[in-house]
Amino acid sequence: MSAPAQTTGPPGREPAVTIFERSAPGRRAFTPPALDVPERPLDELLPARLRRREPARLPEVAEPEIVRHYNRLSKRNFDLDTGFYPLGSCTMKHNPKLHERVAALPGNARLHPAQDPRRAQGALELMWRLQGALAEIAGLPHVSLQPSAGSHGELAGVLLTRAYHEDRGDRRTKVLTPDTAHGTNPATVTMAGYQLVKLATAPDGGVDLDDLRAKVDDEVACLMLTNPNTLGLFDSHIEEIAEIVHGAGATLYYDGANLNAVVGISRPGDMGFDIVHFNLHKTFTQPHGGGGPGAGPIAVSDRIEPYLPRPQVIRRAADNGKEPYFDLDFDRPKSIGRLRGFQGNYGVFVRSYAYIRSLGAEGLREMSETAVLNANYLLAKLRRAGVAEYLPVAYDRVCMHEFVLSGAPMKRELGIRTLDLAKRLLDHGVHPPTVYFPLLVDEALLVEPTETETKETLDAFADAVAGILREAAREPEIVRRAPYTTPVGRLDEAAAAKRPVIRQPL
Amino acid sequence: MSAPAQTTGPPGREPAVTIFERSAPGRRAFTPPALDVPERPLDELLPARLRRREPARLPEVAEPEIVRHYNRLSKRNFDLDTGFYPLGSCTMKHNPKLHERVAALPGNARLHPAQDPRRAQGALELMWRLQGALAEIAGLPHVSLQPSAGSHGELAGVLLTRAYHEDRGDRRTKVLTPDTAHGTNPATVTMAGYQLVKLATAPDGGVDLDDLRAKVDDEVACLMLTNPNTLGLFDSHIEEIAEIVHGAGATLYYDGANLNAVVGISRPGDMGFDIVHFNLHKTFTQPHGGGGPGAGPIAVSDRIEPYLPRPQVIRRAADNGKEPYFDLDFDRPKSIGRLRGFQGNYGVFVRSYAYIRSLGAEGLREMSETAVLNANYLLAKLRRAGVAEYLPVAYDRVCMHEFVLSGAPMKRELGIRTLDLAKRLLDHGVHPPTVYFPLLVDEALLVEPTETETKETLDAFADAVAGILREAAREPEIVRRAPYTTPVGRLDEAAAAKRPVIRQPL
Amino acid sequence: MLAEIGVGTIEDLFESIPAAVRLGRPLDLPPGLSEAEVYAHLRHLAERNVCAEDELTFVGAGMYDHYVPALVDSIIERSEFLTPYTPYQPEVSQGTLQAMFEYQTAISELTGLPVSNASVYEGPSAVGAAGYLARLANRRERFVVSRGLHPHSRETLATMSAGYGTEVVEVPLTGGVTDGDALADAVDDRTAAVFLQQPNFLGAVEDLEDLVPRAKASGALAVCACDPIALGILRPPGELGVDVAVGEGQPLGNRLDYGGPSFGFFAASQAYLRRMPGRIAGETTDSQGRRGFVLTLQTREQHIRRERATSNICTAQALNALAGVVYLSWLGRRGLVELTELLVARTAYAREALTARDGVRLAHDAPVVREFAVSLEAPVGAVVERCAAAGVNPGYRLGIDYPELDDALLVAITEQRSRADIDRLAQVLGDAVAAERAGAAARAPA
Amino acid sequence: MLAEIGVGTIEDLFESIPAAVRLGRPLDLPPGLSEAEVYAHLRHLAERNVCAEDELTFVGAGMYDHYVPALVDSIIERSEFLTPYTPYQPEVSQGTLQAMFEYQTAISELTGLPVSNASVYEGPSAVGAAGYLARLANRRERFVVSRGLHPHSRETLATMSAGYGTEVVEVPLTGGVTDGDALADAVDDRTAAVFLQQPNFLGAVEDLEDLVPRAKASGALAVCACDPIALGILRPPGELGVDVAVGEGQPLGNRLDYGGPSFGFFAASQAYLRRMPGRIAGETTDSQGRRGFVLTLQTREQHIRRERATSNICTAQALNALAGVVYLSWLGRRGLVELTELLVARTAYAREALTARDGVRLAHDAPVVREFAVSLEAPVGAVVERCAAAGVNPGYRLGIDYPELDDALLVAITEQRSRADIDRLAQVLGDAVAAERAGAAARAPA
Ligand SMILES: Cc1ncc(COP(=O)(O)O)c(C=O)c1O
Ligand SMILES: Cc1ncc(COP(=O)(O)O)c(C=O)c1O
Repeated sequence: MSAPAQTTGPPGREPAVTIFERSAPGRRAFTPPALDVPERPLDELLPARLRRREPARLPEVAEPEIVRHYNRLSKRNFDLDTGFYPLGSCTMKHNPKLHERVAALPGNARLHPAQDPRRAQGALELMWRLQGALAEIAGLPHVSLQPSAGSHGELAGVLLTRAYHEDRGDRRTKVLTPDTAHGTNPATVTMAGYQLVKLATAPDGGVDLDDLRAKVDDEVACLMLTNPNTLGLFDSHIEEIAEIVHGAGATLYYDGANLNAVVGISRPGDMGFDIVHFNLHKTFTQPHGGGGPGAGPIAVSDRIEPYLPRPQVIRRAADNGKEPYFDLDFDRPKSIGRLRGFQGNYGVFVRSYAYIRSLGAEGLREMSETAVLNANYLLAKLRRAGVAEYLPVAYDRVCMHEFVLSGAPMKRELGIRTLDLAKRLLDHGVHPPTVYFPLLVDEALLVEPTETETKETLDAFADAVAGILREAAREPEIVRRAPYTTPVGRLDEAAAAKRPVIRQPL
Repeated sequence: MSAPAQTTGPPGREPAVTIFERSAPGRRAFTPPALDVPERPLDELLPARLRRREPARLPEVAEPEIVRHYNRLSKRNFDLDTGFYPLGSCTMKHNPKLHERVAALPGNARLHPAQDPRRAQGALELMWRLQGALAEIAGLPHVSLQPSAGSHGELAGVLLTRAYHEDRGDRRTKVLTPDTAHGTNPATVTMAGYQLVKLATAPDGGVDLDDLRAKVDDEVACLMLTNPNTLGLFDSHIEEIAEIVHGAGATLYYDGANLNAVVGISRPGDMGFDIVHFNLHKTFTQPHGGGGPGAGPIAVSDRIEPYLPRPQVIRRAADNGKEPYFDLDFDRPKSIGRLRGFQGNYGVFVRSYAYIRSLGAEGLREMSETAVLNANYLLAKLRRAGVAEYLPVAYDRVCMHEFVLSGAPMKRELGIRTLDLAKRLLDHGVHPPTVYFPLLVDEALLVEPTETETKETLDAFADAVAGILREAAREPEIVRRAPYTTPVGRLDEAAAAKRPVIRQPL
Repeated sequence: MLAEIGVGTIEDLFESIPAAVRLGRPLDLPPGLSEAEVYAHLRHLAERNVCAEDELTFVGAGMYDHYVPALVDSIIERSEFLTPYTPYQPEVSQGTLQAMFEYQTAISELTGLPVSNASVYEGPSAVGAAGYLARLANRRERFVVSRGLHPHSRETLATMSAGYGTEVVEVPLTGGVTDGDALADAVDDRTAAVFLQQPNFLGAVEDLEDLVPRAKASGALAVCACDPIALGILRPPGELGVDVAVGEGQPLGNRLDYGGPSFGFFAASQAYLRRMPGRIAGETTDSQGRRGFVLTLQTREQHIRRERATSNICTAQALNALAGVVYLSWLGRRGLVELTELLVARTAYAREALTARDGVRLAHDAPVVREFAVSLEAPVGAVVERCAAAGVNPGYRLGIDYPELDDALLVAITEQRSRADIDRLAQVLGDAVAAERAGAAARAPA
Repeated sequence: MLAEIGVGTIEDLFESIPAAVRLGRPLDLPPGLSEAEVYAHLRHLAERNVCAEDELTFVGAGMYDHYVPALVDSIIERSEFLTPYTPYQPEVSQGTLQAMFEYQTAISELTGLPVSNASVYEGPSAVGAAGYLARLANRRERFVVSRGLHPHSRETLATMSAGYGTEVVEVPLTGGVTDGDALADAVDDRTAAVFLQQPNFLGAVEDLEDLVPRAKASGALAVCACDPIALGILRPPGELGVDVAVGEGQPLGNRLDYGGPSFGFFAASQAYLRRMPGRIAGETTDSQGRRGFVLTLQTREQHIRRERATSNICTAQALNALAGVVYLSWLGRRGLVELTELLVARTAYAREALTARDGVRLAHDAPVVREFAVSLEAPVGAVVERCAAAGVNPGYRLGIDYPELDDALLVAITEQRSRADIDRLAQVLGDAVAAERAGAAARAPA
């Protein structure tokens, strides 16, 4: 017997109510400190014409209701600490709890960004050490921690390219990206004032070298690449690519979103890249927070260094033989300038630095080895589970940390789209892989297990996928109408976009 | 269409797996610091005959699995931050989040209990101030914070009574408790070496004065009372009771579990009680933690003071006109001695002290007023919702912070037991009230809403109860077989007790 | 596992990487440490910072030491909010999506503008993003910027302008506020947008009612960067014709964190709904008619529109924005008003207490909410050092960004700075100024 | 709401309280404060304590400064574990109940005894509870206690004995360990139980294999209080005939918290299953055959058995016990062994490093795991003060509880005390002793 309708059911399953709808006049959580200065008429201090007439209609709720409201909301989320989250290209690895503790130390959490550098030596030293570690990992000597996320790092990188060329009196107009590129790459190109030129992908999944040769010329400022690319494949022709690009006087940009595959094994700098961005919220465990925060530091070669954003964290030799000290260097005449306020997402730096110190040189290499091992194991396991017939791997090669399956046959034979499979996976208590990316692959399913998952978890995922395919063969309708066990079913996105309701009417 | 069977379903709904069952050889979360002292054969340091032959078979799991395991376990609990929890006699009020923050300050959390008092002045001052506040609230001058919970406070109280009498060469053998008393009262009486004598309850819900007069004699060491009692009723004859008890030379003990009704309104000391225990985890917001920690400080009158547990936190006037300072006083010749290690559950004291400072004198009184208001409102609301026919209030008087309903008519008329109602309430997303306590009331339902609940929450509860009664009238089987929406259904407690499996076989 | 894959060693899995680009040596990084050791190391680093718990600080300049309620931490630390990715699967992301919707509502209320996104990186880059919106909206190539705009915002706008191709001209301040006539002169029909800040960097409340119409006179967009706390008491920009209101969200329940992570808010009038950068949550229903929330209007975004996207932003600051809406719920409708009124009162008191000391004058007498500038008749750097030695951080040195204000200090007040704290500041600052002047007099030739 | 109730004022609801026992005035307590003010006040109090982050401490004496992994906090802070009551409704308490079951399993593994409850208050009261079990089990009236038992445990046992009526006699230590012959002499057929501690309060490992049979010779129960960390390397008491093993759980993932809350563990042989105090979780199945857990054997408990209950305990230390089992899972099977071996090695090193200094001798040379006693040829109090001035807390002054050891210091080592820390202790302690002796020599008459 299932629960009769009128019950609200378990927490997280009740109808959605917003915090504004929980508001009742006069309730409050906050009480201000008592007024301890002489009271004076507000009009004297702040003329009425400058003041609001109506208070902002914020909710009126007491602490217990706020706690329950967001607690219940939280139960409507699936999260990494609950189950498997093989979201390709996002590197959903475990976020060690230690990192939250160290980020919360008052010396970090309550340090004002405008504090005099002489009184922020611990923070500056941490940033300086992190810069050094990232430089070593990238194989490029200079690092700026300033960008706030990967896409912000991309913007920094392309602006650096522009500054580099223009400083040499070289006005270029185009930037190349492969058709497998992540959306932020082309969007960044436009934002940086360049024209986008797409490169085809070769049958082996790498850059089509002929197409590259055809399109590269002295109008090309930069080629943006991901390696391993978004197909989870390492482009073996990377040296040749670098030669071609550099030959044309362009820069080579490394989108570091897939760095998790090669840390301590192969370095972008050694591959010939001039500029690299890191996604600290991917490779270096900053929790994703439902869409941020992150950080997108960049590492660059000597020729790009003069243009790095301002300020830079440096170590200065102290005169009179004292200890060297750490400082912010604003004196950078060729710098492209700031990309944001203050010094960057320091809280993210603390977590990533803690991670690098916890793993150490060996641990970091093992991290990548295990990430690649897990991906290849899961791929093999899926094959053995017999899913290849409906979900073949898009490029049949040894993959790196992730791989792409194509749902095209599944769609053809079973009438099940990749989206349906994804939704049905939700009923199995796992988060689906990335779907419909990269665009190149029809009905794409991009699977990235990460190194922090166990064999048991990978096996269970393979069984779930195989089970869904069997189920689809029997009764496709079940899959097409999934999910069933989630707080809500499939949502009408078309209606949401047609008549957007993007705030609560009050 | 409901989720086909083979899916694990939403988090918290999957079959139970223990952390031991998740163990796999070689996995680990902890890595020890490197050995930094000269390595020497273990046998030299610790003879083999003293050492374990086999390591304890603890689980072998890495951090991500531990996190997921306990995260998923947590989703199998209902908690106060999720919904209404009117568990009578337990005072399930909101636990302000500030309290966890201040308890975690390193100066509190990492302070060693054996630290020299001169280097623990902040902690001792906090304890001293808390003692003062509790003394003022109890209306009794002396406080010991040592007991770890209410029942521990009871034991302290009865041992104090024994010490008090014996010090006067007066050997008494009996302790009185009303038949409405909480189980810890009689259990404490036996543990303290006294013989229990039960008192009847009068029709008005208070102590039967005739029975008291009949049973009180010079063999009686103490009367243990709760006021308001476990029926949620204030015994108006308290002065008379105190007179009778004191007349016989016995002490009057106040079980403070129900103090939430009268803080700042009426004080046990003023009622004539000699000894009081507080449940800091009830009245003073220590979170219950699924069964502790708590703290059960006691307040006593002058004549009991000499026997208080050792050590006492005191403020000493410093010689040479310096600031007075705080200290631990061990020099208490008549003390009953220690009841536990070190100075008590200090972390609980921090939370309760923060609470008292947040509310202040007025806030504390409002707390009790609102607790009583909410209880009477809910009682009235339930009546209006028409539940009285099946769930009459046991004693039809204005209640204090809680009230008792009897499910006897419901059982008679509808064949629904109080237990069934409780289980069905789970499907409505609320925690049921206390059931089958006090024993005096047939099919008892003890409801304590607390002051931190909103009118909306109380209304919803009344509607849920009324709805269940309607449902029961229609289709009793639905209620009898509830719950349906919980991680598991009704559990076989008989089997568990018959063939106890109380540890994992490994 | 290798057997299942059908390879002999892990090495085999990396065959696609040419030998020439293999590292072939261990990374030159220290070996791994146990958790206790990493904690100890980071604690020691953190102790070498002088944070707001170690000194009495009056530094603001865009980020403020407000009290962050414990309830905010307890919510954003829940793994269900902390660890998921951007909500690509709405059926299992209703928590995050509804919180975004609530956040958008709160920002819309504060700014008086109907459209808010779910967050951008932080304040200054939000200004740059507003510039890009204007650039695409009217294709003009010129930005007019008030010198009262945060120096970091002005610099970030310039950096990004070098990319999307706009020139930036600055309008001076007079009497602490933007010079309206100079603004009117600077704006022309090539002007894409005009950038103001409320209150401006010197703490002065701008007369938007006067400035905004002049800014928009020839079709430029009016962009205003706002202090979200000050919006609790000031006229909402939307009411005054501002097209795009942005700002630094840190004051809303986010810790200082040495500058980040925090969040930037971004709100606009209906006209720019489909030109917004970043994520936007919208309300809809599911297959069974149940209310739910999704990421909407995604055709604006990079993952769909790619090179024609309204922005390249992907990962933003969702968790920080969640802290923001939880904080605003904690303050509540009346609480925000009471908080801002307390700030106004204490700031007025501080302004008088400081200027009552010799050698301390107002740098401007424009109305302020929670921050103000004073000029010192002594070298500011030396005065700040004397204060620091006394455990007081008296404010932000305006000379860092404004050569013309090299003698000035920007002083911020929060609810955590009591009257007693302000009196202490006045004492310490006054004494420091006096000491410096005495020293100077002594050094002066007779 | 008053209308719904049918009264005019809140006052009316309190009519049942006689005027004579009404307070009739406001409580004499300070007015309420805002959250920020309370936080500031408590932070200032906390800063007046010298905690383990402020000094290099070697104090143990029953509670140890082990590193508490962040993962433990993150789990016990989840409101689903933090805020519920004792699991009276198993259908919505499976998280707590299963955690209790896992905890019981871990304690059973550590102690080598089949039966564990779900926790009692803390170590010393667990000893008192064991006494009550023995008292009820064999109705005898005499306890024999090793002087190596923690002084707090001995005192607590005495306090409770005054209630349930038992006399307590003590057996001395020789060479740092319990005198076996004295023990044998003390035990008679009136002896209800014999109490030992492993390692004992001086850090010495007792030879339980020899002592336990003598303790049980005439039918008494053998009770042993144990350091749960030391049980990672020592013979489990259950293997050696101990009937009841108890102990202080703080070292297992619980903070110091100035002494509490922590938890006490309580394990026994099968014979005493139905005499156990406190909650016990048991495995069972639900109506649909699904595995689940419940509180079991409740007929032992006060709420059922009342005056005939095996104990009066109700609220115990569930959350602290949860921290314990999470910590043990974090250590893991091999980790606990590696941790204890590290402690043994460092402790041996510390013993040598300290006694290498003049005026510092071993107080006993019995084998130890993680704590040891040294005798100083200088007044201990003065030496401790000198060390404190140098930022080192050298250990616990044994003279507080053992007049015969007035010259002795009890030194504890944890994984947070590195070799460098130990060397520093040796330096500072050695210097302090030297300085005191020099002073004494100077003061001494020529
Ligand atoms: C391949 C690739 N490049 C760039 C990005 C953008 O990174 P961010 O979200 O940090 O801006 C992503 C993020 O998903 C990505 O997967
Ligand atoms: C009336 C009453 N007395 C005593 C107690 C025992 O308190 P504790 O659980 O803190 O030992 C309780 C707890 O439920 C109670 O309700």
